[in-house]
Amino acid sequence: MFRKILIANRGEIALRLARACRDLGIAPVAVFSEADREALHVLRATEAVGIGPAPPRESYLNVERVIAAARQTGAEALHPGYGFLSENPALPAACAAAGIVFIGPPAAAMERLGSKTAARALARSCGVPVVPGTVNGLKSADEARARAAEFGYPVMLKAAAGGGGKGMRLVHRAEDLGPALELAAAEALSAFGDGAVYLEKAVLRPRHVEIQVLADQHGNCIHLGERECSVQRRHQKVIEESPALRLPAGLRERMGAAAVAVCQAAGYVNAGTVEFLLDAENRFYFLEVNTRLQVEHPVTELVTGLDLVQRQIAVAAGEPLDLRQEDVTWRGHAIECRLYAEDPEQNFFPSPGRITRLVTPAGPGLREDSGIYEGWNVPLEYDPLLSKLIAWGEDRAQALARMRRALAEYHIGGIRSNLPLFRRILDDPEFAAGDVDTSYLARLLATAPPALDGNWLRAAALAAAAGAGGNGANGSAASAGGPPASAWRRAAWREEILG
Amino acid sequence: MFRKILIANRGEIALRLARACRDLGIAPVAVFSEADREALHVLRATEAVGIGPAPPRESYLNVERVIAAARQTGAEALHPGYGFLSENPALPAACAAAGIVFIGPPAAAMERLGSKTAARALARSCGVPVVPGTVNGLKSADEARARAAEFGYPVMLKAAAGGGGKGMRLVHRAEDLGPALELAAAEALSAFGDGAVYLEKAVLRPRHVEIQVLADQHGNCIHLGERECSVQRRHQKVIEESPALRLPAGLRERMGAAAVAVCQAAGYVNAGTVEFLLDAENRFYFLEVNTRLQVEHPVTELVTGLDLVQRQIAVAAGEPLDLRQEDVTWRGHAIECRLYAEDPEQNFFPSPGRITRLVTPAGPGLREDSGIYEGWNVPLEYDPLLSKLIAWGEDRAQALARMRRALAEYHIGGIRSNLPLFRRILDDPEFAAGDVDTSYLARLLATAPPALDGNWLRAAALAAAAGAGGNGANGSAASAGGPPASAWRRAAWREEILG
Amino acid sequence: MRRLVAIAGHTFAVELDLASEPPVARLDGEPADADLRRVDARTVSLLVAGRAYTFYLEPGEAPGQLHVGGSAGNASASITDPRRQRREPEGEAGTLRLTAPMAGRVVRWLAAPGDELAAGQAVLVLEAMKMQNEVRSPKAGRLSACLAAAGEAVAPGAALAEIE
Amino acid sequence: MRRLVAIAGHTFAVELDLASEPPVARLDGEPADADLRRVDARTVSLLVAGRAYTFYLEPGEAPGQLHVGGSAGNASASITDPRRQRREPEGEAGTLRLTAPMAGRVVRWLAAPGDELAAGQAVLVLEAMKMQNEVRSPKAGRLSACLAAAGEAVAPGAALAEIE
Repeated sequence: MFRKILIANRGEIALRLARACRDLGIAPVAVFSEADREALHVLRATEAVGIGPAPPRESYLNVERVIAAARQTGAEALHPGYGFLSENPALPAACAAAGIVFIGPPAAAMERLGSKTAARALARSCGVPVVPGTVNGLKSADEARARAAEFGYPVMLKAAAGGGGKGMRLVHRAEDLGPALELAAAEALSAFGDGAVYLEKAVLRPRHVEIQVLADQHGNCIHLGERECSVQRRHQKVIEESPALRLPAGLRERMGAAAVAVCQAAGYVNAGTVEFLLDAENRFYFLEVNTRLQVEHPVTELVTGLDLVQRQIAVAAGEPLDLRQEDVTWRGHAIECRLYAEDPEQNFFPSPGRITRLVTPAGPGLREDSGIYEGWNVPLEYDPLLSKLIAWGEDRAQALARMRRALAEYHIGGIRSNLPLFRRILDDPEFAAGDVDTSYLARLLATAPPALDGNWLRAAALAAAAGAGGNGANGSAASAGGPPASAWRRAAWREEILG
Repeated sequence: MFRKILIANRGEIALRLARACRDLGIAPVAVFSEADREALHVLRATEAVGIGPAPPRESYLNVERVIAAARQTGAEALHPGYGFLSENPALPAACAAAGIVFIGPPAAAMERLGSKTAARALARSCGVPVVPGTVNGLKSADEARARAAEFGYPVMLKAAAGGGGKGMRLVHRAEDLGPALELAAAEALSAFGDGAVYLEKAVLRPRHVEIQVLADQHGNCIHLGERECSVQRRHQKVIEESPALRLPAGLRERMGAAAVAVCQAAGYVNAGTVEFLLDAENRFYFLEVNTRLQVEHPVTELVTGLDLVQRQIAVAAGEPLDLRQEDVTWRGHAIECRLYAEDPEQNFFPSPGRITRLVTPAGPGLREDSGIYEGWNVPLEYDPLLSKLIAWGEDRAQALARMRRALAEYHIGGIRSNLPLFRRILDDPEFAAGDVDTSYLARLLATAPPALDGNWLRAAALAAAAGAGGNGANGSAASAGGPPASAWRRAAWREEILG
Repeated sequence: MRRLVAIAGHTFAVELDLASEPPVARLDGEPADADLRRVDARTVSLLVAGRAYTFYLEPGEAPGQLHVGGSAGNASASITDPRRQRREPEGEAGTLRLTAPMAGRVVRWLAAPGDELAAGQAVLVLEAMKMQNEVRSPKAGRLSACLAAAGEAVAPGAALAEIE
Repeated sequence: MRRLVAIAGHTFAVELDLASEPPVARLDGEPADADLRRVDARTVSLLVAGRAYTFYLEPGEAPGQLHVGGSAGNASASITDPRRQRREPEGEAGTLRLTAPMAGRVVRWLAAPGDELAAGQAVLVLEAMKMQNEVRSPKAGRLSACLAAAGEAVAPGAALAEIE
């Protein structure tokens, strides 16, 4: 087993990976850009290396600097996390050249599956159904219009190189195709360094269901069941669950077998995810393979009881999988909410800045994978994912109830977050009933949010007046007075460190 | 099912019970003494009632005030938690008189099992082995010396009315018996309002293993497996685990059957725990029954996947158990650390006061049931339990690794806690090997703690100098200067609430 | 202390005597029966007729504004002193300044000076936190000026355009 | 700034230039190669030769003392200015004041004035947070005075007894 692993990422996933290393007795090494010197993944590190300025291309996306950090610290292996360099075959290649083990698939398998068009061809060759679409990146708007006419509208534009909803656009009419292609290509270039975009016939009101796969270097390949990721906004996953909702008997096994077949055909090793669309008749269509750990991997961990990152590391170290397919069991239901620094009341604009208050939930059935702390200044250079809140329950109703409770306990002050959106979704009867497809969230957002409770408003008005009392320019007192406890002031701390 | 439940407790357990209510869609009502107006269980409440001054006898131990709070708020049921009134048959009796459902056993079963001496007689009648000892409370030091001579030293003094290590003393020599009896009786009187103390032959280097039982009103009674509670200090549990260590095949089932037999003989309903001693040959002896939810119930919840409090509520509402014995399955290993406000460097003296800094751990496999927050003034009137940290793993090694990691992330500032003790235990090879009996902790504490790492000390010296720099009377600068981020000050918040 | 508190479309008249022990509150002229505690500088705990509320307060975007957050919701509150002349925010009649909702980089303009805009029409694309976001006009009008160039980095609140 | 920092039985000479950007540190005369950040008033992050440390600082019991806590340990540090005359804590030779380690109530005395005490011998029982705790003499000597009565509530640091 490795003694030291470099974690080539930041934020919540850098912390999650470091925790897995520690749990295995392996020393994790953090890297950071100049914007992240005080980020949580650095404050919690035991070893940390600066790799350059804030712009991702000069630090987290810079293969040479990441490899140099691994060499300098004597790391024997490197984990890329998700995003950044995680799906760039240049990284496993550079690792191999430097004698460092890459914790992920071989470069060849990554290349084979990394292009969505090539992956679709591979799936087709394995007898796995795919949605009709172009095989190669589109050359021009004219070509796009011609192919779209062939498949019939609506069509979906997708970045060939990436995932996460970036570079995706749903287009209903021929006249919208040109501008949409331009936006999608620009986003794809900015996010993945590759502007290639392809086109698919859109499956309407589909569900997004994906299969987690785990393969070792000895030919063993198993699946860990599925995740339902149908709650999306602008093609970005917002909520994920496992098991999927209303899945007919035997479908998990059939989709799992299809996913394993594709991965084996690609010579895949390590953890990967095969994404499918499920139509209203529960027919599944291969979408793409994510050749890395997914953001939403914790829901699978909670229902299977398995630590995916620990198994990624073991597989990369050459160990055979310690599980056969029949050893995998599922218990209960898990749900994840992705907390973003974005303002649901302002069209989900990003909201970087200082977190002046952070109250986190706890108690039975909850897990938080967070990358933030009170006082931290969320930088504007990176993805707005702040934290992942995951709830487990004996069944979906209990998991949802616990998530609802966790969201009620949670508070982030100083920046805006999508916490109110999650409270709204979890209170929505349609969501609780499991009546969800990928258009669900857009439909919910088109309705008016429920009004605030009158008693709550009256109490909030009192609290606001009390809070302003001691502070407004025209306030009647310098502080709110009151009981002895309120005499304790954070303000006093700065002066009182020396007793 | 109930619509509203009064929670007749405080601290972490009041929060844990309120969370279970919320998860079931039931409104919880908090109660608080004057010392607890700003306690976390009140700040997180949606309904809260003051029940009197700080001294427990005038609030949390006052049956009339607790019942009045339930009536006033229209609560249909009452959960006593642990400690305080939870094992006082006057509470279920008063509930019955007021038409409120008591979430716990019937008063008769509580009385039958509440006295340890009566419970021992009942166990004996069920064919369950007990440690030789007196059946009734001791009348005098002379009687104690006579009985001790009969059983042979060492002997154990125990409070007839209570648990939690209060009123317990291990006595090796006849001349120590008189003073020990006095101390034990005084502690028992202060803790339980009953100074009766009895005597048992001490089993040397025994392990403390207990069985969780769940019984409904329809005659169904099952067990949820065992907990190992052998890491104790002064007879107080410090760490609990499930499953127990090195348990021979079939022993869980035999102890479980014995526990169920005792509970059924007592007419027991709701959740209860049957405590056993296990000697070096894995022979088990009945110790006592705790007729309430235990502090350490979360380790059982994590391995069985069942929410004990939710099932307590369902049983109290008259529902039949939704589980048969064969439905109970165990997955992985769980361990709990009880964080106390006490100073391990000062003979574990209690340490109430202001928590000026709180950093809590998170990530895979962790649960925290906490009753504290940064800024709270831990009152000196109550039990020093601050929080329970629980880790789950696929096996014991993984659970221990995760707990070790959680303890490293945890920080409590402003008061002393036993966090350093847990770090020491979790780093101890003897503990990791599972070589633990009830004398383990005393042996560990008799050895010198490991020295601090030299690099850590040098870095800490730099940090201390930097921290003092901006504050000492002779500091060279008003603040530590440095990068822009450090210009952000908590001190500025008070003035800046109004933008 | 008397204050008018405007929150979520409602306005309440609040009278507070924070100097008394415990503090006394009246709401719209009626005693509020509220046990009001300031747990710390930015946290207020209230018990009103048995109901318990904890509010986290944060400074708002403008003077006299507060964000009030809690387990049951979030809202912005405007607090004014009724003894003072109320100043309604007016601005220049008919002219609206489109400002950057956050720090970012202008990617491209989707309209040119002189263009007529519909309410809700996208005016430019701003990139931040790896996302491209369209900034829309809150009202119908004519785009009279573009105040930031494509490629330019802008601070939150910076003026981007004028719409008449 | 020069300071002597005594921590866990070791004393280090620390020189800090916190005004420079980044701050420069020397330890026992050698450059410390430390990237030192004050994350907030009570949190310091250090990178020393690649190793990362985060320290949480709290005021200590006496002037010039700090508690330093982190993932790898906790310790008390005494910080002194070497330019000032060092004052060794002396106290009255031979007489020791036994103080209350925390707030509590004196339950009973286990020794009477005039009694000879062994080092570590229990002198009285103090009750707090539902636990009865024995307060022990840190040295051998004679109990010369009991300064609190049984049943009396005492504050932390209150003098309980004198031992000669």
